Amino acid sequence: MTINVKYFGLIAEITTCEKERILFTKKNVSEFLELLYLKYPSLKNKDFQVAQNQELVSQDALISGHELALLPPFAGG
Amino acid sequence: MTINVKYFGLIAEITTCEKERILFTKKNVSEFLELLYLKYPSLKNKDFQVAQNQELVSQDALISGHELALLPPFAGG
Amino acid sequence: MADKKTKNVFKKGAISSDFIGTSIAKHQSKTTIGAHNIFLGQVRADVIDNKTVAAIEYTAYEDMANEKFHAIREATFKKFDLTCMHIYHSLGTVKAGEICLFVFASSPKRKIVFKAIEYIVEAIKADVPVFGKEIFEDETHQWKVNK
Amino acid sequence: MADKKTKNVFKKGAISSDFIGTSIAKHQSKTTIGAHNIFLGQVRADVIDNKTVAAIEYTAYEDMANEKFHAIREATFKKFDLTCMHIYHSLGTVKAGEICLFVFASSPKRKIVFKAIEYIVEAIKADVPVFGKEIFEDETHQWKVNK
Repeated sequence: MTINVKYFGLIAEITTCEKERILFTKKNVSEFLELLYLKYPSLKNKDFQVAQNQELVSQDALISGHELALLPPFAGG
Repeated sequence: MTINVKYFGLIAEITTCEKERILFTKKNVSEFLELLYLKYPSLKNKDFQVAQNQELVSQDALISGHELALLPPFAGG
Repeated sequence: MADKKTKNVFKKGAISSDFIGTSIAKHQSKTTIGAHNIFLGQVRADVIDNKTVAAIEYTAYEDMANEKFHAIREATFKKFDLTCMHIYHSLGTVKAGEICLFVFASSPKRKIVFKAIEYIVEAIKADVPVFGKEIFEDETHQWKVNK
Repeated sequence: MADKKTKNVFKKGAISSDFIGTSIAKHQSKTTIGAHNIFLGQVRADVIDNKTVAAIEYTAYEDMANEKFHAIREATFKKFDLTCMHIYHSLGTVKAGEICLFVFASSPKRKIVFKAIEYIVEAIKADVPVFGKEIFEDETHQWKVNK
């Protein structure tokens, strides 16, 4: 399947892009992240949360949505 | 001795004046108030505090200052 | 007794939104500030026994009130790490919908301004001899009491 | 899922003191309001390793952020008896001394607005995906993290 992945802040600096479409066959968030770490090794030690369809999800959540986002620590306000 | 007495809000409505000089020989606040109640009987059931020289004082405080004020409930803000 | 000069906190009539906006603008040169908290008291058109409050006419024991405002200021700076604070209170007539109290507290950090603003406002309500005559639309009145 | 329309909370660049003043003025027709509480976040010129922050450049996951702002709004109205509330947050560059967050809560009674404003601001800091790039005077940068 193909998923839209969005990157923000420090994470987008590492990926050098703000969004991309990624083709994958893995099933949950942590498996998907392993795939991303192959592409962007320096993501591995970074602090971020994952949102699926605009809701935060845990590492073992199944990927079912059309959009994932990697969110570094919030800094609003 | 003579003291300046100030009235505010509802209290000034009852006394129909905002300040006056009163000659008296009594010594503490409650004795002074007894004197005032003779002049303004309807003050007696009203809720107020007494300030002497701009500080709140209790009923048994000695009158030593040059200014007393009768302060109805505060309504600032 | 106070080590700083007692300021006159009172303003004649309502406090305008322009005055508040200008006051905010003046703080933009203070670049150690990270958080402002502003409290505004606004006159309510309360309905009491079928009569509607049209305005409050404020009076005060001004000398004592300014001393009390000053004491609140000193106590607040002792208690909280504020960069600055300002208090303005109306005297005279303030119509329903208009602003009668403006309290402005600023600090590097937000958690402090929340605590400070509540402390200041509660102290004003409790300690400062200000009196409010609620004037109804039919020109009768009653005296306001803080709760 | 939400029963009211999600509003766009974001504004391009700093939030001006004029905008805040005008917003206050608009509330003077709401005569059931007795108390307003306003929180303003201002960009600090922090000094970190001898470098001074000149500005913060804000970005956000906008769709999710607006949903979160909306959820905060709904939760706040459920929890507190507010007459109205408004949130505005900057996107893009906000210079040191300028305002990046404007939260405005109004209620008949003061005790409610103190609690509400703190609740709203803490929820924004914790829940809303906004990111801040602190740009130093020498044009290097670091990423801000809320505490």
